[in-house]
Amino acid sequence: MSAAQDLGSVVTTSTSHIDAIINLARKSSIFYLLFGLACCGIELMQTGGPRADIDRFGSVPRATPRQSDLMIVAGTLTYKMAERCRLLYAQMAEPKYVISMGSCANCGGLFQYAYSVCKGVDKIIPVDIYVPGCPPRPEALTEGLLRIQDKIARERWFSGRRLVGRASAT
Amino acid sequence: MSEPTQKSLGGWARDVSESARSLWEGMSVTLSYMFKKPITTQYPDRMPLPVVHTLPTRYRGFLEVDMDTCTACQACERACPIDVINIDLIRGDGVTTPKTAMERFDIDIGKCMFCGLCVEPCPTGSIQHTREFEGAAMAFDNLTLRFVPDPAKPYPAYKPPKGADAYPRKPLGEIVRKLIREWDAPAPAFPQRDGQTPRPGPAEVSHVPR
Amino acid sequence: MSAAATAISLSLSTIAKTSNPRSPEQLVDGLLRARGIEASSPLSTLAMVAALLAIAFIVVNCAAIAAGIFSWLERRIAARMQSRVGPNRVGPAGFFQWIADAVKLLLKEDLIPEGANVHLFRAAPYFMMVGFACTFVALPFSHALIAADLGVGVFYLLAVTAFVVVGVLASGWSSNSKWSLFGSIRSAAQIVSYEIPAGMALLVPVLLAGTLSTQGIIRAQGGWPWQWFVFHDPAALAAFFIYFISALAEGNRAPFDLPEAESELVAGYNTEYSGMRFSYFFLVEWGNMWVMSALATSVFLGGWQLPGLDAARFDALTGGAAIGLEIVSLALFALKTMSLVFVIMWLRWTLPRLRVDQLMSLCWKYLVPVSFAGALFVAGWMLVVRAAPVLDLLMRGALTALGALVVTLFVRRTLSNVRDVGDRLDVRGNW
Amino acid sequence: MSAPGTDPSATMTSGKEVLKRIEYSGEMLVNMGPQHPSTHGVINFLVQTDGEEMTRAIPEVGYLHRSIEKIGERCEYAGFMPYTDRVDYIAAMFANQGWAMACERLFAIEVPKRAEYCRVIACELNRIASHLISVGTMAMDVGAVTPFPYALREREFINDLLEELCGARLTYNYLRIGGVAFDLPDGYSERVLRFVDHFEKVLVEFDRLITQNRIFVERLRGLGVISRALAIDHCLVGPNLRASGVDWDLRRDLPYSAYPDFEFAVPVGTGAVGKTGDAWDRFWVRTREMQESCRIVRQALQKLPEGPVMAKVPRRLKAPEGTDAFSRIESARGDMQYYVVAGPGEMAHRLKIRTGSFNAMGIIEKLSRGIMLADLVALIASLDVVAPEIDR
Repeated sequence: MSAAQDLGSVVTTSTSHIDAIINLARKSSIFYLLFGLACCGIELMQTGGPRADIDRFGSVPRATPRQSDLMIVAGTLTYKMAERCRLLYAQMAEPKYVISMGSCANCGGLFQYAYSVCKGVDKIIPVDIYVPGCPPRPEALTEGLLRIQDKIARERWFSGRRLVGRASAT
Repeated sequence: MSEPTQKSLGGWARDVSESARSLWEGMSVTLSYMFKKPITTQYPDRMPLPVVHTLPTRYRGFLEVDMDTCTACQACERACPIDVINIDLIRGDGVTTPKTAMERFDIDIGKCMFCGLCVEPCPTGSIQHTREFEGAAMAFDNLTLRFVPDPAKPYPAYKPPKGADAYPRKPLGEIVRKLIREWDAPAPAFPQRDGQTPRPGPAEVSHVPR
Repeated sequence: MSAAATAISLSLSTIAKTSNPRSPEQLVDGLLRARGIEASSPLSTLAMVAALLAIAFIVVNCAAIAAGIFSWLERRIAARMQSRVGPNRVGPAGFFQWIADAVKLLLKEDLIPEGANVHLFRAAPYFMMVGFACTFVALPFSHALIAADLGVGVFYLLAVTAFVVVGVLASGWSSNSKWSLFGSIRSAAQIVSYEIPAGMALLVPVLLAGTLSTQGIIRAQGGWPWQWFVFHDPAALAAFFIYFISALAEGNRAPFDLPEAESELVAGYNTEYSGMRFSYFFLVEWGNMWVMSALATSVFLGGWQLPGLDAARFDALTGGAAIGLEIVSLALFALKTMSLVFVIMWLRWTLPRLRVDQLMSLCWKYLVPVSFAGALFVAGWMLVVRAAPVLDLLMRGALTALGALVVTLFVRRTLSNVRDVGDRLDVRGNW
Repeated sequence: MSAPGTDPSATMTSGKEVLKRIEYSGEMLVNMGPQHPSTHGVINFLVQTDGEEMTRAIPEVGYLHRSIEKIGERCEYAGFMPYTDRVDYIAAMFANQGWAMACERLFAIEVPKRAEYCRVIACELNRIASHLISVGTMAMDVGAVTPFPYALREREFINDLLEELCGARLTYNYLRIGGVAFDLPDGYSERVLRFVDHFEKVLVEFDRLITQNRIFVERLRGLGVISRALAIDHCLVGPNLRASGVDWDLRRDLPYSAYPDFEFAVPVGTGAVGKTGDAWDRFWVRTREMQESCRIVRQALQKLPEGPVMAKVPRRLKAPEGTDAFSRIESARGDMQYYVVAGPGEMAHRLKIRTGSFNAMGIIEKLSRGIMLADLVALIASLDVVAPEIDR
């Protein structure tokens, strides 16, 4: 074990400690964009409401995309809206995350045979977490947020190695 | 736009007193909530009972199929308005191989609308809504529940005994919980450089009691 | 507040040695003299500059930290009022939430929209920061703890508070967004209008004390409630409320939060800001609560005055007693200010927002006439009191009793509210 | 409306044309929505303003067009039931009921009495939930943040009750053609009664907090006054119509389901603080309707008859091609109508849903002239438009 390797491991450990602290801060303060499109938008409101209270995890709604870290696409995305959705995503500041909430956002859901509905948000913007449900309970959405937190907690700022994404189990 | 109105001194004073009264009333209401217990259920960890157990029995969560009692009648597949359920059948000769077997029984939970229409026509109660609802996944394909894990090993169809009105069934939610946990496998460690021993990743941060 | 504690410990050791430093200059001067350095030497100038820089550093950090803590406090209080829990995951009761927010905002991308006026866009948050931090210079914290006891303290405070509007206007105009423009123009109209009633309301304590210095005004009051200026006479009571309302409007707090009305203008003048620059705006908003409450406390609520201890006797104290009472006076001042801050938050989560024209009519039709009449009344009342001092005592006593009565009735009303919806009092559950 | 030609601005409707004219007028065009905190879903408003004062706001709809009616023509009658949930997601039970009643008329199915009572209980609970969202968001748009969480809190209790009844919180799919899917669970009526008792107290508190608040009243009185004639001209329905002083409620005037059995008042706007038909009246009518719903729920639980909850319904629903049926119900947003023409096989040939929000949307342009920007959000909220009901 050479001295250089020792030094390297010390640097790695200390940077990973810094990473851990930074990630703790980042994951505890996820502001989400108010982006209720349809039915899921009501459950999104309920999630911010008194019963589920997503504010416990430091997540507050912001109305402007510039100040939000997380876009919760809640509801059916029509082709007319898809354009705006992409614009809003582009307006968000890095680092940004996307939760696709509910069946309609996941893949078109029950409106997948409709001529006017976009078949999934992931056709438009990259999605980090898919939450199943139609609409998902507030608790299910909270779980989605916790998954985003997990994802943030694994990211690297200093070590130079970034999480590429969870490999598909299939 | 309200046009400017000439107010008498009495009206002016009434305005002030009305404002004071509404302040009095409104602020006492909000202050009273300061000293009441919030109704929040602190979802994942700080609650006496997991949410799943507090849900009513009729709750329509993820669909679950008990393959041991599935007759492969495909009634649920037909009932579904949006083709969430996919069943592939193979037909044997009935002598050396079972008459009908299923080599695929997929429920795309990411597409499902949880309406319960598939549950109603099921003759044996094999397909049921569970109370599970936590299934956030990072890949959309993971949201497909595969009740026949290996297409090479098809599941034979269940033959209900004559005149039976009750059928054995595994405890509700058990199968689906196992399947969800499978897709929820821990993330792979960070990409390693060549020649290094894999270092264990950071401790799994999971608030969700399963 | 922790920075304030640092500041105390810094000065405590010297306070014990030197007698009654009234300002940092005197403090540094005394220290240098004790070491035998003449005031005219270049070393002395250098030391003075260094001391001022250190004080500026402490003041800015104190302001920022206070604002950060208020952001946490506001979220917790708002949550409780809405029958929620609020942030409770980072640290005990979520106390470190504001640090998490700050770190995250620092790490966010700093976006500048296309078509924005880049230089103005970048500078606007600093304008606001400057206007906000400058107010801390003349704000008293305790008997001795004040960065600079200016002879024109109140006037200075009014002047630099209005500096914030430059930042708001610059941010709104440079963003190249119509929502931002709406917000900034609203803010400009609002702040400029409400300067008048605020100034006239502050004239009342200035008249009563005969000085513009904040410490001087506090010294003219006493420790007991009936010695405060707020209960001096009806006009002073009205002036207190007028100042409070005007301060809310100047600080863009609800029900006057039109510049950033979330349901109308997406986020008002800061719509296009992200990351660190956005955090400055919020720092200023929350920090301003301290500023306006501290000013109201100083000029109307007796500031740091300890009940039963005359200011002159306080000056004469030395040694351990001086340090101990200094801390007590600081705590008392903080307590009074925090209760006003709580009221500001409480108002925000109770009241709907006014419309622009109503905002203006409230200012010009209600607050301005009353504040002018109040100033005149006080001038007359002072003459009356000079002729018959017993009237002064009676008036103060009656107003204090009235205040106590109102508070008691309000508490009873609130308690009956708790009972009305079939709930019980429970402050400990579900944190 | 003035005749075309007299007022050039009266004839323009398309956004493009507005843009063209604004270029020369020096006015400002603001795009409000589709992602805006107070547009209640995805609706776009082209707001033509002169500073704070607006010249007009032109609604642009279609951001949530999900072609539900077309799907209804490609779907079996029973299979369409979950889609109706999404027609009006805040008051899904009513949309269910409209479809169920249309189909029952098409196939001439008699619904059992107990099922009708179950429907009434579920619908009235849902009406409370829907109005809570409406009044809560309205308070929030005017700037009072706290009433909205209170409304959401009460909604959670209703959601719990409905979840227990039918298994879902928002998209109930509770009604079936010929009855309801489930009977009331054990001990349900006690729980509902306990909620109703609690809720009536909360309503009083809500009134004290916001309805009678001076600032709130000042913001809303005289805003967006819809006169009786204007309301009828624009085919407004439901609370919006009643706030204008028109005493018309389908539950009482064209009784359906089990409503003739109950006694309830129909609150009508009186202009208590301003003019009849202003935004405050619309708010007030909704809060009173919640009270009346509580009364109906109480009576329904008291008179609940015994019996089955599902009629005998043929396994394959089929009607002669070309026969049609029509149903009208009083939804939370007013008169909701279903018109269905039977097609060959087990599907409808044509399906039309008439909803209240679409007409309410149409009146916004007229009311928005000359009001202030801050009033526009209050106006939209007071009309209680829901995006999928407009676009379907």
